Amino acid sequence: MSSVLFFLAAAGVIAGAIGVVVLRDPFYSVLALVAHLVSLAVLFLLLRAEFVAAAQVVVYAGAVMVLYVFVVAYVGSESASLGERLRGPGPVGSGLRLAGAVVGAALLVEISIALLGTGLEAVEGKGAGYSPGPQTFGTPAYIGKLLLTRFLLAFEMASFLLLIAAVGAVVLARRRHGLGDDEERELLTPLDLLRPRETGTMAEGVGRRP
Amino acid sequence: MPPLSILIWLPALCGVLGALLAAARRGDAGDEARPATPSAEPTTGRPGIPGALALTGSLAALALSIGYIADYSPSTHGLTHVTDVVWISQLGIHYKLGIDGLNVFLVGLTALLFAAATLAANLRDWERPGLFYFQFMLAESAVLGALTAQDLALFVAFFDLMLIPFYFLIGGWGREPGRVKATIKVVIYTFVGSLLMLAAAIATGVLAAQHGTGHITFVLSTLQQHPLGRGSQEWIFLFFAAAFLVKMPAFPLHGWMPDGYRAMPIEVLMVFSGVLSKVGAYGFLRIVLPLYPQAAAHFQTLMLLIALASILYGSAVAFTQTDARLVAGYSSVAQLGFITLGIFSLNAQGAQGALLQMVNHGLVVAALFFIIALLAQRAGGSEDVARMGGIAFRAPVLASLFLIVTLATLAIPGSSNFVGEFLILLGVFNTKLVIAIIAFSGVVMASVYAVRLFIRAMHNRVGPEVHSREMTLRDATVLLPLVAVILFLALYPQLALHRSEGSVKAAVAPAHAALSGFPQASASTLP
Amino acid sequence: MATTTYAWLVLALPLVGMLVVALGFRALPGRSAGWIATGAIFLAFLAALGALISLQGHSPVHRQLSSSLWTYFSTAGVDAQMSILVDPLSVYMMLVVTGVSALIHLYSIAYLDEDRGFARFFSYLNFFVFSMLLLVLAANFVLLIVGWAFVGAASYLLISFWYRRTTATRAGIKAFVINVLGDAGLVLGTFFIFKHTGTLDLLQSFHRTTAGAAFGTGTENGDLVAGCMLLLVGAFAKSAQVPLHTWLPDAMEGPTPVSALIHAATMVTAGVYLIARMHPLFELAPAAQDLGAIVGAATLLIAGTIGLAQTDIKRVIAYSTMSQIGYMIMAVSVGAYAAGLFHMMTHAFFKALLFMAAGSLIAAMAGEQSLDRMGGFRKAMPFTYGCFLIGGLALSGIPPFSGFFSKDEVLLVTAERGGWHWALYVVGYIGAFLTALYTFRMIFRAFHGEPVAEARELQGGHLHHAEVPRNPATGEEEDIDVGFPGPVHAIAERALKMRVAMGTLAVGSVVAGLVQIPKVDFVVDDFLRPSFAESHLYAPRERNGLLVFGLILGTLLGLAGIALAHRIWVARPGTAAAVRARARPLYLLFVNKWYFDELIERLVVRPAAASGRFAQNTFERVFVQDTLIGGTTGLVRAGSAAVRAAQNGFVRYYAGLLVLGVAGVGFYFLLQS
Amino acid sequence: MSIAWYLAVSAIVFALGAVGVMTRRNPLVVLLCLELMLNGGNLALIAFSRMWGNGDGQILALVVMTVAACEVCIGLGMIVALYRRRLPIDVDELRELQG
Amino acid sequence: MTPLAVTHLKGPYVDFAALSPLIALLGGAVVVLLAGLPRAVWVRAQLVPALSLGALATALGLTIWQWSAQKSVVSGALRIDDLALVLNVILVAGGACTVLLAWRSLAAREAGHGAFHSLLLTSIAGMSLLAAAQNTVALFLGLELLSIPLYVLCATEMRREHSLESGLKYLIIGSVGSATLLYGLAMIYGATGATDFDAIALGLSHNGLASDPLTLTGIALCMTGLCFKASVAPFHQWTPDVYEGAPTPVTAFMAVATKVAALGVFLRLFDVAFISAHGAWGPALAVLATITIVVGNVGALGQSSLKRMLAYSSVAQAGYMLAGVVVATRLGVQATVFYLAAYVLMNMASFAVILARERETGLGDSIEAVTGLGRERPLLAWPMTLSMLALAGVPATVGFIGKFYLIDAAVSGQYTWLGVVIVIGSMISLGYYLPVIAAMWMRESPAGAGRRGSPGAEPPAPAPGGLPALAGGSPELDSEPAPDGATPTGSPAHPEVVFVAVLAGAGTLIFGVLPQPLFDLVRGAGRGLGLF
Repeated sequence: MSSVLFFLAAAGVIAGAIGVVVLRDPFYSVLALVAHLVSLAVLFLLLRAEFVAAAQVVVYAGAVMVLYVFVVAYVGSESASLGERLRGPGPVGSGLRLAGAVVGAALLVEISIALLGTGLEAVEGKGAGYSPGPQTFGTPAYIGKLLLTRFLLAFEMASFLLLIAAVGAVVLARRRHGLGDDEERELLTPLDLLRPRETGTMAEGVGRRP
Repeated sequence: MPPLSILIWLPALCGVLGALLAAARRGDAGDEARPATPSAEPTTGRPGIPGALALTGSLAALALSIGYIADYSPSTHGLTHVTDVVWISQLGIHYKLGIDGLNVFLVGLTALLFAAATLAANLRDWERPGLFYFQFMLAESAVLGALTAQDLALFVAFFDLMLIPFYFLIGGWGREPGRVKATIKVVIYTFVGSLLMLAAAIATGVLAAQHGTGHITFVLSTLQQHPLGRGSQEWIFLFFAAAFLVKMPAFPLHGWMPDGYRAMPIEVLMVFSGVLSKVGAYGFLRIVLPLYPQAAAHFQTLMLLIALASILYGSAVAFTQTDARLVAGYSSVAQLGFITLGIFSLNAQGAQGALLQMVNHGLVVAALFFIIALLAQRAGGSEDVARMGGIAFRAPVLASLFLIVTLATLAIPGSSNFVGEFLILLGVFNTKLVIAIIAFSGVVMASVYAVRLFIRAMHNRVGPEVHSREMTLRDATVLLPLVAVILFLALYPQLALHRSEGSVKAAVAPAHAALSGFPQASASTLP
Repeated sequence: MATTTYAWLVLALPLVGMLVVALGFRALPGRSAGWIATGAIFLAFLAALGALISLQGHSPVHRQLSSSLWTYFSTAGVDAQMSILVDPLSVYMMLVVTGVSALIHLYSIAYLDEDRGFARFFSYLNFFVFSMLLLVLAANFVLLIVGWAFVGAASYLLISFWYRRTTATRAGIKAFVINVLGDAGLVLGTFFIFKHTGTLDLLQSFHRTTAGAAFGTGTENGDLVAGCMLLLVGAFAKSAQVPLHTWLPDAMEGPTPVSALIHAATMVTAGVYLIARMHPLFELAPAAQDLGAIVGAATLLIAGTIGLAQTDIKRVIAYSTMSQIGYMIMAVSVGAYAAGLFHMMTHAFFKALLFMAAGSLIAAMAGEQSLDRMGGFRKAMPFTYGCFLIGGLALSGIPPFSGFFSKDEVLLVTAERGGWHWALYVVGYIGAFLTALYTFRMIFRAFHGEPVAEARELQGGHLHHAEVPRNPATGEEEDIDVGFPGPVHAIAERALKMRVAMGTLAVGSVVAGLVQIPKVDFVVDDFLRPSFAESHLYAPRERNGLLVFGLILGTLLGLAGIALAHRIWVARPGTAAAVRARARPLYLLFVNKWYFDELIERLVVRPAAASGRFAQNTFERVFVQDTLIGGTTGLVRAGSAAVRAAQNGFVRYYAGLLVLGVAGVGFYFLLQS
Repeated sequence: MSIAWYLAVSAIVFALGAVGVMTRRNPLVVLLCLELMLNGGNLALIAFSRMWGNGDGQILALVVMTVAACEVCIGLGMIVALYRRRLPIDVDELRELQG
Repeated sequence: MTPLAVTHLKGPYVDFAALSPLIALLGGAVVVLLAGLPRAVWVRAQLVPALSLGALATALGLTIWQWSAQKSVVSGALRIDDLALVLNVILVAGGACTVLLAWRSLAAREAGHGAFHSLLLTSIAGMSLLAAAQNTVALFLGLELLSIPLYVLCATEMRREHSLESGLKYLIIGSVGSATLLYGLAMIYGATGATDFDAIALGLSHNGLASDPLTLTGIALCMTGLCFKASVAPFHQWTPDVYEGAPTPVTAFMAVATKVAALGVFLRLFDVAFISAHGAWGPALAVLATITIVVGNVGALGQSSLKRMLAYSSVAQAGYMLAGVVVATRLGVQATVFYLAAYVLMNMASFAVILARERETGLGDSIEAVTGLGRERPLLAWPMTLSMLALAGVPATVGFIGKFYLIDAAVSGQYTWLGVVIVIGSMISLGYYLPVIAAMWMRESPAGAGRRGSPGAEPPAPAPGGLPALAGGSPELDSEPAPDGATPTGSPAHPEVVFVAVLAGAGTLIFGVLPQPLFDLVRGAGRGLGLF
């Protein structure tokens, strides 16, 4: 039973990953990633990581992917392959296609040797002993306990990390005047030299505008 | 006598003061844009504050060094006037200075040449004089430091530091074209050696600490008591040799010399060629022979051959050169070859001669370069002997001084240089007969290029743009003291030899022993 | 005063004179410089006499006195004192040097009267004499070498005294370099000897050598022979022996008094003095002795033949000097010390005389030196002619002139050595014949025959002036400013000083031979004996029958030479051309000085210059700059270019390299497991 | 199923992500591929954590998810900024800086 | 287990004293962020930087308060020992300099002062977290906490597309690096089942795990990940592009701080956790160091952009410092830390000068900007000269002592050849440091440099992109009535920048002559590390 499930999920994981890499349209890539994540969550479940699996589905497949979709929609998916369409695979593109594949394969081989060639017998085993229960290995309570005791610091720092990431995102994506987010940007360009002082700067943003 | 630190740092102090005063006077504007290189003609600008300060500083240093020479009694062998404080305890570096027979006269030479050069520099006015004299005095301090340092790391530090002011001096006030390229070439080329030496020095300290002295230290006297194994001695020796040979310069590592010499202002060239090259040779005596005797004995033949090649090559090029500077430059390659020859004869006679020859050559070459500058002034600014000729015509005094310097350069018997060469060749003669005999051809060639330089400058038909005129009194104030010292040493070289004998013998002894006892030494180390 | 004090005075006076003249050249009024210099040398001569007298005061065994002023240098087992050695030999040399030099100084005052650089000339002259005296007085090898080199330097200065003449400077540097070569040989020889004797002091090293302490008792010690041969190199260079003689004829570029000084009294005789001084060493190294003798003989022969063909009057005299020095070298090399030194003295007189007369003649020719343009000056310049004649007769060894006795003495002792030395004996007499021949060729061509224009002008009472002064060697124009010959040089007939000097020498040339007449008196022998006390070759008193034969043979050969000369150049003019035509190859050989200059040019000068040019133009650029420096920098630059090329700005490319690096490092680690 | 299988899958995912980063030119997709790489790491962590039966691995995995989210935020922000500047959404076009 | 257990959940003991520097930094970040909100200009432009300076000062004070502490905090997540504290001091110093440099920078205005400074502070916090990390979780978090703000900071000067480009490049490559590191950590975890360094070290020392392929590959991946952060060749390629593209203050910060953190964690992870595998990674790291030294020095030759040149030089310097890690001795640790301190001084001086010239002349960071500086602005020329000489390792500068110390460590750690490589590297480095000095002192300043009349009058020479006035090398000129650049002689604009330059320059000189204080600072470092 579990093995069947594993193979299905694993197939889903790998298929999703391949989809992400090969699909032309970023929109489809996003969807492929969603599929990948979901089936990954299944693998997590098989590994008795319930909480992680749940977080995976909720946070990733939910929140983050939505963000992705929004951005793809905003930026416009067709602009993605613009480069390819206009200039073919690009200056180093064609070369890198092959080289990338080769290097990736080498990496894969290497890591597999490391992971499977290890002297640890446990790798061949099904994992440590496990008895189902409300607070046993992998359950939210178990994780929560760890997070509040041994990994308290990690917990706090992760939260701060999220905060600062948000700040960063705001800094990057905030609308700015004079940064060409309005459509007649192209017309504006030549006029920039004549532009009055301070327009389009933070000085303007904070109201020192003449 | 006051402690050595005063002697060392006094010039730098004067330089700093001068620079600060100049800056204060000029404000930080510095807008007056005069040509970067000073005019060849001596302008009648009275010396500014920095120049005067620098002069006083160098003269004070000269007085001090004379005091040290007078104070140094020939009977004492060990160090005198030792200053020894821990500089960096973690690295075991001491700020240890000392005077002994090896360096007392080189210190005197340095002080003298810098005084003369500063005087000469005061005869022209420089752009940004504050900076110029600051760098100049810093150079003097660094050289004096390198000469008196009794700690390996300290020596290395000073040795590298010496170059920096010269980098500025050449690049900032050198002769176009190509002064910047030249200065970068010079500094990089010579730094290559110095940095190798840095690694070797550190290795010496560490290995000594691991084998002999439990704690790491770089004090020479301590290191000398714990010689390294032969293997490490040998590569370390090679690194040091590279540094010193480049500095001298010796064939075939003299590639920086032509460009550098062409670019240097004559005052800088006087001290650069007169003093810095000696520091390299001095390093062999002070550091290499005592610390790595077995390696020195092992590589004796190699070094002798390099020296021989320098002699022959330098002389050969010198007597086809027409640029007066380069004639002098290549002649110093040959002369330094003689000095190396003497040092690596690995016996007291050769080393004594080498030491004496360092002093002599310093004096002679400085005077020579100054004279070349005077000649260029009379030959329409050209330093090409082909464009000179007949300058003696209206300048008998200059001619006779030049004659004396020339004869000293070719080490005519009766000059102190001859005594030096005599001892050097005698030393080599006692170890490697054939090399000595070949080296004699260098003596003959020296007479050719030196006299040729003199004749083509002073004699023969008057050159195209030559306006012969007698040297001025101000020039004489620079030149006469040098010539006077040359003559005095010619009459009484014993002054130097007597005082240095003990130290030189001590410096050479281990290498000499290693040379004589070499076979069984190697046999003992083989298994 | 002590003997050594006199000697120090002898040494000091010329030095003082030089310094005074040199430093005060601006202050000294008129021609006083010349008088000061001359006075200095004359006083030195008096002091030498004083030394002589006080030396004779000592008993013969204590006639080797040395005195030291201060330690010149003494370190690491090498000890050289500032010391002089006074013994009969050095006193003898002092007397000759100072005496003749004083006269030459006197002559020069008048001769160079109108020359610019008058003071410079006399300071040089004094320096020259000082150097020579230092050479003969030196008590150790170092000072000997110093004096030796100073002589060379002084000769350089004097030869290129007219320093704006390119010919003069070239001659000067030639002389200097060859002399330095000699110095080098001397120093190296000293090393060989020092290596064994362990001392630089002459007397000590002699003692140790003769005592067998240094080189063992047997002869032919390798190092000793090598040392002596190297000393010989020095001697040859100074004394212009084959093949190091080429500088001597060129030295004629100097003012004529200089030629007199160099040839007569001082420089060239140094080699003779050296061998005589080093006789304890040489006598233990017969090979070196033989070499010296052979070279001396060869030189006297070669020089004689060349002298036959030269036309420049001064050069003819110069070659005669060479051949005479050849006699002396041969003499001292075979052990005829007294004879050689005796010949040196007589030669000093008549050779100085000849040069002075020649100088006067050249002055009359307004600088022209070629015999071809001379002739018939007998009437115009009777005094000069007389002097020249006396000198010539003395040179040719006609009794009772001085040369007669000394030369035959030399050959006599040579013959006494027996064995192959007979060959030298024969050569010596051939040389004598040649000497007479070329000497009188010169005399006849210059003074007999049809008077040339200048001679007639002079008879008319007017000294000839060249309208445009020219360099007799190259013919290029000269002015008469500093560094060039003055407008006029005086002639003996018009300058008392010159006549005094020449007259004195003439008397000397006549009577000097009488101090040592065979079987009559042995002044020189006896005087010098203490210096050669331990020599086993020193001439014994009693002579065999060869003496008379030799004297007669010498006289006959001399006369024959004169007769032949008269026949060729006076009685039957034109014979010369016929001879020249018949023996053309021989003539070419002689007139080209046996091609020695060309030989040295080919073998030494050109290769050296070529190697220098190669080093500078090719090696320096290709190897030192391009290969060593350029190679390194090129390597670094190439690396820089590679790194920049890798930095192509493509993110994906960077990522690729990153992953590649990961893979690489990973594989390395996998290999570790 | 033995842990090894999971590990194999994780390796494949990681490698695929790497290949994607190297081959794709659209920054959006590059970000996705980075996610893939991180996920590969996550899977390995979870698998090992199961193997050892201690929770450290899962905690690290959670942290990684957070980090991934943050990187996505920043990355998307930059892409938006690029778009605002009318710059091409193509990493190969961004090569003003080189040499 | 019973639900009671949950209620009786007992949190770990948190030693707030030991954590205080970290807390001060993070708290400062929040405060600054809030302070950036009000509209008043002086609040944003002046108060915010002042506040962040205050936060840094507080952190410094607290660090000194905790001096020579030896505790592991929050159930072994962190270890506050001399190493951590020393690195804290260095980091805070670097951060303070950065704040000063960024005071009036365009980047801060673009990002909004509050956001900018809070990002900066957070990054510093991440670094000090990294420096103290004791388990892989904290390590990874610290790494991201330092990187993510940097990604943003690089991109803040959005008027220049270079800034954005560098940000994106940094993000992508950085994430790849993080992912690699993560996978390595995962493997280590898989091999040992532990995340704490001590436990990992213990596990590796047992039953031949140290030579297990899993472990070794894990170490390899970790190494590459960290090498990337420390910009060690061949993982350095982001460095030049990002350094050149980023706003100069940020570049300065990255140059010094990132190195400090990365080297610090190198010491922690390799010299503690992986020590028993030293035989395996030592040589590898040594080889990497060699490659780095060569590539960095060679790449820096002939660069016309000073920032780019310094980027390459920083690559080379990282190679030098790795030598201290490779030998894995106490001496090595001390040498590395010493050099880090020296490195901060040297680079801060030069970057400050570059920034000042950027603002004064229209020439950006190209070498023309400093040409003739010696005549024009000695006060700026001297620090630059000193820092160049120090970076080249000339005596009487702190760089010399640092190199000396490193070579000393290398030789005594049986890595003599590495010492020689360092020496050779500094030989090559002269080839690009000296020309800068030559440009400053030996060449006439180009006409118009530092003498530009009305701002934006002519397009600056190396105007990147097509938008001169927007993307010009001297953005200040069109946004501020700056006294600098306008006045012909370029009167000292931005005294705080000059102050930083002079301070750092003086530091390089003073500590070069009297290095004792620095030695006392680093002496303790490494005591805490378990391997000795």
